[in-house]
Amino acid sequence: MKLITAIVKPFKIDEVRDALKGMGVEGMTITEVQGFGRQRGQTEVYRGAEYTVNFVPKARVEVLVADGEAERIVDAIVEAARTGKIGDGKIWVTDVDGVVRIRTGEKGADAL
Amino acid sequence: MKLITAIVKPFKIDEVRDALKGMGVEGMTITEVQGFGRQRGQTEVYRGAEYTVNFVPKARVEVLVADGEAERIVDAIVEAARTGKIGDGKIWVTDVDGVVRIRTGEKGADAL
Amino acid sequence: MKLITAIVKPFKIDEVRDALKGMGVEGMTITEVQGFGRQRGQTEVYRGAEYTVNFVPKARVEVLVADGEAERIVDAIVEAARTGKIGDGKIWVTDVDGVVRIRTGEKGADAL
Amino acid sequence: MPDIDSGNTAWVLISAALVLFMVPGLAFFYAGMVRSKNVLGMLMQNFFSLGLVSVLWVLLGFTLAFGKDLGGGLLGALDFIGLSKLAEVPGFTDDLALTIPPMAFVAFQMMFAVITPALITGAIADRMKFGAWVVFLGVWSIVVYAPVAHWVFSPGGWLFQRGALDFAGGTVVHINAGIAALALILVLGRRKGWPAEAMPPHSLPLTLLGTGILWFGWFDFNAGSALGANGIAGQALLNTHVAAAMAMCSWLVVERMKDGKATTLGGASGAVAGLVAITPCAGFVNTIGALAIGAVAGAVCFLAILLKYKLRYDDSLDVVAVHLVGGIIGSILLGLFADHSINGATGDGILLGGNAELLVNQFIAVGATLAFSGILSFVLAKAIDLTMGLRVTEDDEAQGLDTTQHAETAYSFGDVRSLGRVA
Amino acid sequence: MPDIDSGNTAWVLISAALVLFMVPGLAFFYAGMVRSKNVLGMLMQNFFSLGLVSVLWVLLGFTLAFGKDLGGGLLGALDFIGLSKLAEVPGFTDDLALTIPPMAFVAFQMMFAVITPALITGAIADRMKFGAWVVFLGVWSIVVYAPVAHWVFSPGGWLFQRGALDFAGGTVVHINAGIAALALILVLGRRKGWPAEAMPPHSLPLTLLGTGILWFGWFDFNAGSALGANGIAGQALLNTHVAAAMAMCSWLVVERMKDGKATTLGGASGAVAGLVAITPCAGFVNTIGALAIGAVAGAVCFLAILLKYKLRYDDSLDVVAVHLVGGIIGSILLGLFADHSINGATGDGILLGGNAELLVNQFIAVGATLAFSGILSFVLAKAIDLTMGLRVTEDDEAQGLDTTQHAETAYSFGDVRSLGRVA
Amino acid sequence: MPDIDSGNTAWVLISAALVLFMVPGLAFFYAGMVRSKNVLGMLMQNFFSLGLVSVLWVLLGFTLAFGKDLGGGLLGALDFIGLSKLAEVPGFTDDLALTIPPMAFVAFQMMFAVITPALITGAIADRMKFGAWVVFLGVWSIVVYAPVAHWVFSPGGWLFQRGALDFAGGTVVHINAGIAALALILVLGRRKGWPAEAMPPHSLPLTLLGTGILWFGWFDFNAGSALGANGIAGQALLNTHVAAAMAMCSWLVVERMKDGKATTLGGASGAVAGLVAITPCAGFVNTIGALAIGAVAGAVCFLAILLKYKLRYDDSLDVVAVHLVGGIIGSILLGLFADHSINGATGDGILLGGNAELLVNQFIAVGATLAFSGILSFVLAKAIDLTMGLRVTEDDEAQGLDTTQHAETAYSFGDVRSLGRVA
Ligand SMILES: Nc1ncnc2c1ncn2[C@@H]1O[C@H](COP(=O)(O)OP(=O)(O)O)[C@@H](O)[C@H]1O
Ligand SMILES: Nc1ncnc2c1ncn2[C@@H]1O[C@H](COP(=O)(O)OP(=O)(O)O)[C@@H](O)[C@H]1O
Ligand SMILES: Nc1ncnc2c1ncn2[C@@H]1O[C@H](COP(=O)(O)OP(=O)(O)O)[C@@H](O)[C@H]1O
Repeated sequence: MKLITAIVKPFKIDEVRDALKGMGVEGMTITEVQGFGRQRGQTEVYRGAEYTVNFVPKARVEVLVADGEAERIVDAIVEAARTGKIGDGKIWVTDVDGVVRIRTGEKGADAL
Repeated sequence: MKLITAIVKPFKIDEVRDALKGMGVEGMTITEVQGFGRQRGQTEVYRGAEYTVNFVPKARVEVLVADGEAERIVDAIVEAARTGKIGDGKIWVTDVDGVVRIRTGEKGADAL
Repeated sequence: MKLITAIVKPFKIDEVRDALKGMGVEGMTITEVQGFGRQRGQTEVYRGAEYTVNFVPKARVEVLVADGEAERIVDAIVEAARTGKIGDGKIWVTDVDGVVRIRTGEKGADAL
Repeated sequence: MPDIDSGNTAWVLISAALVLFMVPGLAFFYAGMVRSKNVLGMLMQNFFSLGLVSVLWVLLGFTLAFGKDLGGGLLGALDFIGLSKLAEVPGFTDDLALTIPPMAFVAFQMMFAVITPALITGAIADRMKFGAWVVFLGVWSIVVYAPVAHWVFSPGGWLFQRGALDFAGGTVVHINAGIAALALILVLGRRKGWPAEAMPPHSLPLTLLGTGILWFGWFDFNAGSALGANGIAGQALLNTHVAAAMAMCSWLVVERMKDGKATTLGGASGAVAGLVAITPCAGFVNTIGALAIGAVAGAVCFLAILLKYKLRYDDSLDVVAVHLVGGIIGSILLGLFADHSINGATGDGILLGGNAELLVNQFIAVGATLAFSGILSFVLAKAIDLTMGLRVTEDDEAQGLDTTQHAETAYSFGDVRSLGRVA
Repeated sequence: MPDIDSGNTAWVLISAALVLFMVPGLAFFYAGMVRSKNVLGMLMQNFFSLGLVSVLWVLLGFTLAFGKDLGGGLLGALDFIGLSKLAEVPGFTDDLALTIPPMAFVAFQMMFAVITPALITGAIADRMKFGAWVVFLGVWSIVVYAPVAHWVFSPGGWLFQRGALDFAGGTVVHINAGIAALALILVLGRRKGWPAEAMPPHSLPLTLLGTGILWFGWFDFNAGSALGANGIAGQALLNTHVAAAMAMCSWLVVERMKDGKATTLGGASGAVAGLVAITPCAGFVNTIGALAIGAVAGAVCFLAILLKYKLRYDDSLDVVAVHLVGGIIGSILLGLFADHSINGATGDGILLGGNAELLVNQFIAVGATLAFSGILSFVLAKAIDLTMGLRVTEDDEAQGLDTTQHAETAYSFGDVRSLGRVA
Repeated sequence: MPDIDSGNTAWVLISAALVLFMVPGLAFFYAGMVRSKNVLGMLMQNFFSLGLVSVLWVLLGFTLAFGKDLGGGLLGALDFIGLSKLAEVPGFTDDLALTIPPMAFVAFQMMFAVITPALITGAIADRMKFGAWVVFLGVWSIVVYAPVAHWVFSPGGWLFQRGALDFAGGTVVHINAGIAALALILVLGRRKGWPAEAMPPHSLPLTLLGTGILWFGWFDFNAGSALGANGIAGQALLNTHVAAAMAMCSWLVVERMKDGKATTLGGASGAVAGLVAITPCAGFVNTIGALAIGAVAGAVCFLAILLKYKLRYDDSLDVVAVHLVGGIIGSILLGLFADHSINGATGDGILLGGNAELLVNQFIAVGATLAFSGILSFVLAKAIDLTMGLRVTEDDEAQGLDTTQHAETAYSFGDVRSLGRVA
């Protein structure tokens, strides 16, 4: 079992979700996060003082998938989330020992 | 060292926390997240237009535990978080290389 | 590739960020979370009734780093985030199979 | 009959507007205190009173309250039904009123009828079916509010005749709503998790906004009840403010002694307690009297809150402690502080050398309101509970009133939360 | 000429203040409904009308609207330019006005000029350049608003002369703004993602706050138009409230039948629809008439919203359905419900046994406003679009107006979000 | 002595209500600008002024300000202590006042005493102990405010006698509070992290709500100071609005030139700057004068903000730049723009062909207020700092005033955050 974590631009969430749905991925979990990276935060003005916001709002997507599927799903997310502009984000994959569905207690692939 | 991540219904947080406390787990970290899965988001009405919210509010629980304890703690969370209704959520376990307590610099199990 | 996750006090974020920048770490992702641990939540008053808040606001920092660098970066975060008071938080490191930069599709260390 | 006085008319009209504005004010005062999943439920219970009760008042309420007395001072006749033939018998409370157009009086009184049942919503927070509230609201405004208004405000009312005094609604508005709230929650029951689980206000700024609007509107709620722009109105306005200010101070002092902190909610609650207590007295007492009444109200209402934890009734936002207790404090203290030199319509209270007659009448008025409103409200609540049911399901209570009763969410700040597809 | 009457003056002055307060009210009503990235954009479009239009009104607008008629009742002369020589010819709408100081009338009317274009902002939410709005706002208030105000409100105006009635702005304010909004969005186009993507209100409490302020201010928007504190003002105030209350009820009933829930936004929208519809009628109809007009407005305006989904125009916050349709309902129904016994300035409407003359005049007034405002607004929008461009870039629309147009963020609740370094 | 005039009375009473409403308005204007951990601290500092200062005003403040002059025009005697024997000597500012009930005047003036120290809170945001503020507030309102009010507003005051003019509080309210704010922050010191760290407003909609309420209330703050509903009140109201509108425009123009964007906070700040500057002039200048004063205030107050970055004093929410500078602008420009034809109580200003006498008197009034209030406020701040301490601990500042001073949290939106157990 693999856990795919993707940091994407918030307004791309819907496209990512549709892409995953298209590949039969039944679920995902989204967190609103603040990102720091090459993309600079926007500049705001407060009564004559300009300042740069340090962080950029991003969405963090977590998807549990079967080992075999990880690669193509990562590719699908890259596809859906790309704008080509700086700040598109990262995707990383980690190994998962096991998964349980709380409702049924099912384990492993059946839990997804 | 293992990291247990659980996606549960927000109003179950208190019960989960009590269950873990009961097992001597000293700490946990909660994140408010949006879930997407079999459970449909609720339907809302906006001036004559009905729409379905894509995501369901969930709580994401992270608990670091010693290797040996992972299983019984997962079971405890399943116990505490279950309502039997769709949308109860998932739990997954990942392996952790190491843990540090910032305050003291203690490492490993002592850091918990 | 390693993923460092740190739970720190929110007002320490800026210092952590500066520390990482100082070490040439180009990016990080922050999540606002609620922590539960030895540190008690504050006591509030509501019309004659006192109550303790169960959770303490914390910031969750995620940083992807090359395998070799993990240790010194963990030490740097410990340095920057420490106040010496209870509730300073934890840091843990997990192994990452791979990373992709969405914008370019670059993989591995180049993606950071 | 005297001519219309443009100054008095301007005063009563603007006063009607300010009392109207108190309804949203009350809605925010309460809505800020509930959890974020019940905000709209609370707002809607209040706003809808503006809709339903206003219409009922035109059709039936006004004439029941201010129509020619049917006998015994118990109820008004139907002669003003649909606000017809108003020119004839305004049914105002004194000659002064004859210097303003009837419709100004109707509108001003209508706002009292609207806000009184709205006060009840604070007690029933987070657990009542919207449909059940609509029924309770409509029936209560006709069956409970209109008669009590007739008793006290109409020249033909039996309490008015007796000489019981209520400048702007200590009995009619606050005691009436307060005891009804208590009766209703006895049937409705407690919120799930109360009192063990903390249910902190989701937005104190919203509650303070409501406080500001209420304070502002209360100036005219009380001073407008003079039905003219004159010295009594001036004294009433000053007394209203001074009592609120003093009550804020005394609430905060007691709170700080007990809990170690002076809270913003405490400051707001104290002010409202003072405004409630001064309501029956505003145009009858002098400034020092107003200070004293405020000081008592702030301290006593704070302590009255602790009762609910002892007796285990879930008066969620403390309608009983603030409106019922505050209303009684004001109505009774009037018997001590009434000042003939301020307003010729009253004799002196006991502390100013007057006799006990007024005090006795005040007790009678308080008792009659408690009994009548308490019993009828309880019966009404029971009846609704047995027929359509008062309370939402456990699941709906857990999920909150906003989505379950109104299919809406109060706030959508995040980028993700608000994503959705139109059906 | 009669002396200044202090009561009438107090009434008109406080009415000017309440109408001023409606502008923030409207801003919050709208801002609560947009997504959290466009809140400031909406607020600013409204608040800036207070700045720009007020200045233009002093310099030019007032005299174009209320100056001596240039002939044909089409426009006022420049004799009051810069508000000079006002003492001479107040140019008020009737003798009564002569009992208030000219500047009180000027201020009261100024607020109408300010809020009318602000109504348009609800239709253009989330996508118009601030700079383009500033130009549209300024030009429109002079080229479209001032003439229509002259036609209807000035004794010299051709519709006034014809005997078309508009107590407080059904044609001048609501139809005028409503049709202009429609014209503007036809040029501006739809929001990206509309209608498939749900765009739920980011803060319904903010919208209900706006509703409360609007309702409060509307009392004086309408009753203040009596220009005195008298019986007509009293009736107008009562009618205003009653129509809003009834419209809230009827909107909610229809909504509940169609969508299964009574929403808080529905309650608020219904009340506003009623307030719009009663505006032209407030001082001309009796209480029952007001109830009827409210009942019609609540139901019809709700159904009118569905049009935009059919015809695919993105009237984002339903300015057309509420203000255009509501304004037409009121202006036309006045021909049926006008009551001579309420106000000598009108004959009886058809339902009260009057002839059709008034109804005909109302149709003419509605038609003339639709044509004039619709065409000029469309041309103006086109002109701006072709020169400086009306619409923000796709990226800016995705990121939101707040950061892209004003370099600000509406809310910073979190500890992390607000971290930043001063340049 | 003339009879009570109901129109004038209605006007002054409603004006008192609107000025009261400005206090919550100010609280929200400021609270929106602080970070979310300090919202309640700011709200409470303002709301508590309604409590404490009102009570002190009744007991002592009014008589010190408006009692018979003790000699030299420096202070009022204690004859009205506790508001006793008011009928006798109203101590009003002119005969006109004799047409309203004394208590109306007392209430109206009380609101000025309440809001003036509240203005100071904007400068001390996020770092002052609540207890220390309470002491400063109470002492300042008696020791600083009351005397200055006597000098300028009381017929016996030395500046009044000299012929210095202040229609509604340019010196008494704005310069007085502005210089006191500067003195207090010099003792209090800067917020930790300022100016390097950005501290953006946590809720601009809250700030705009405050702006709307302030603008609304300011109409009566200024026009109510005519103490009657008459031509001067009408002109004052119009001037107030026009100056605010013009100042909004000029602030935004300068801001856009300097920073490239017109911000909503800029629009709001500009309007407030204009309202401040017109305050001393409202009933003394003509409409064009008001436009000019607004134009100057908007631009100059914006530029004045930059001073604090140069001089490194942390006037957190720009009380100095807006109230001190704005108040001086208005008080001095009155010497240029005063118009005898608008108000017989003044001669013409220099630009209208008058002599320099008024201008000189204005300089004296400004200078006297700066010196008296500046010195006493500094001494008072020092005294409190040396005894109980002015400032919260570093940890408390980091955690925020809400939890540390009031044991409350402003907002609890999430499901998790609000979880807690009752002790
Ligand atoms: N080393 C990192 N660890 C964790 N998250 C990162 C890291 N680098 C970047 N991110 C996340 O990815 C987002 C985009 O990265 P950025 O460098 O701005 O653009 P790009 O991904 O196009 O290079 C950041 O806002 C941050 O949330
Ligand atoms: N593949 C997945 N990866 C990550 N999170 C998931 C996945 N599937 C479901 N979830 C999370 O679990 C929650 C519950 O899942 P759902 O399918 O709705 O019900 P159930 O867990 O009872 O099958 C979802 O809201 C989502 O947050
Ligand atoms: N076992 C755990 N698993 C996950 N997070 C934890 C765990 N223990 C503590 N934390 C996180 O670390 C934070 C600080 O822990 P706490 O015990 O309060 O202080 P300290 O880290 O100084 O011992 C907690 O608020 C929580 O967010």
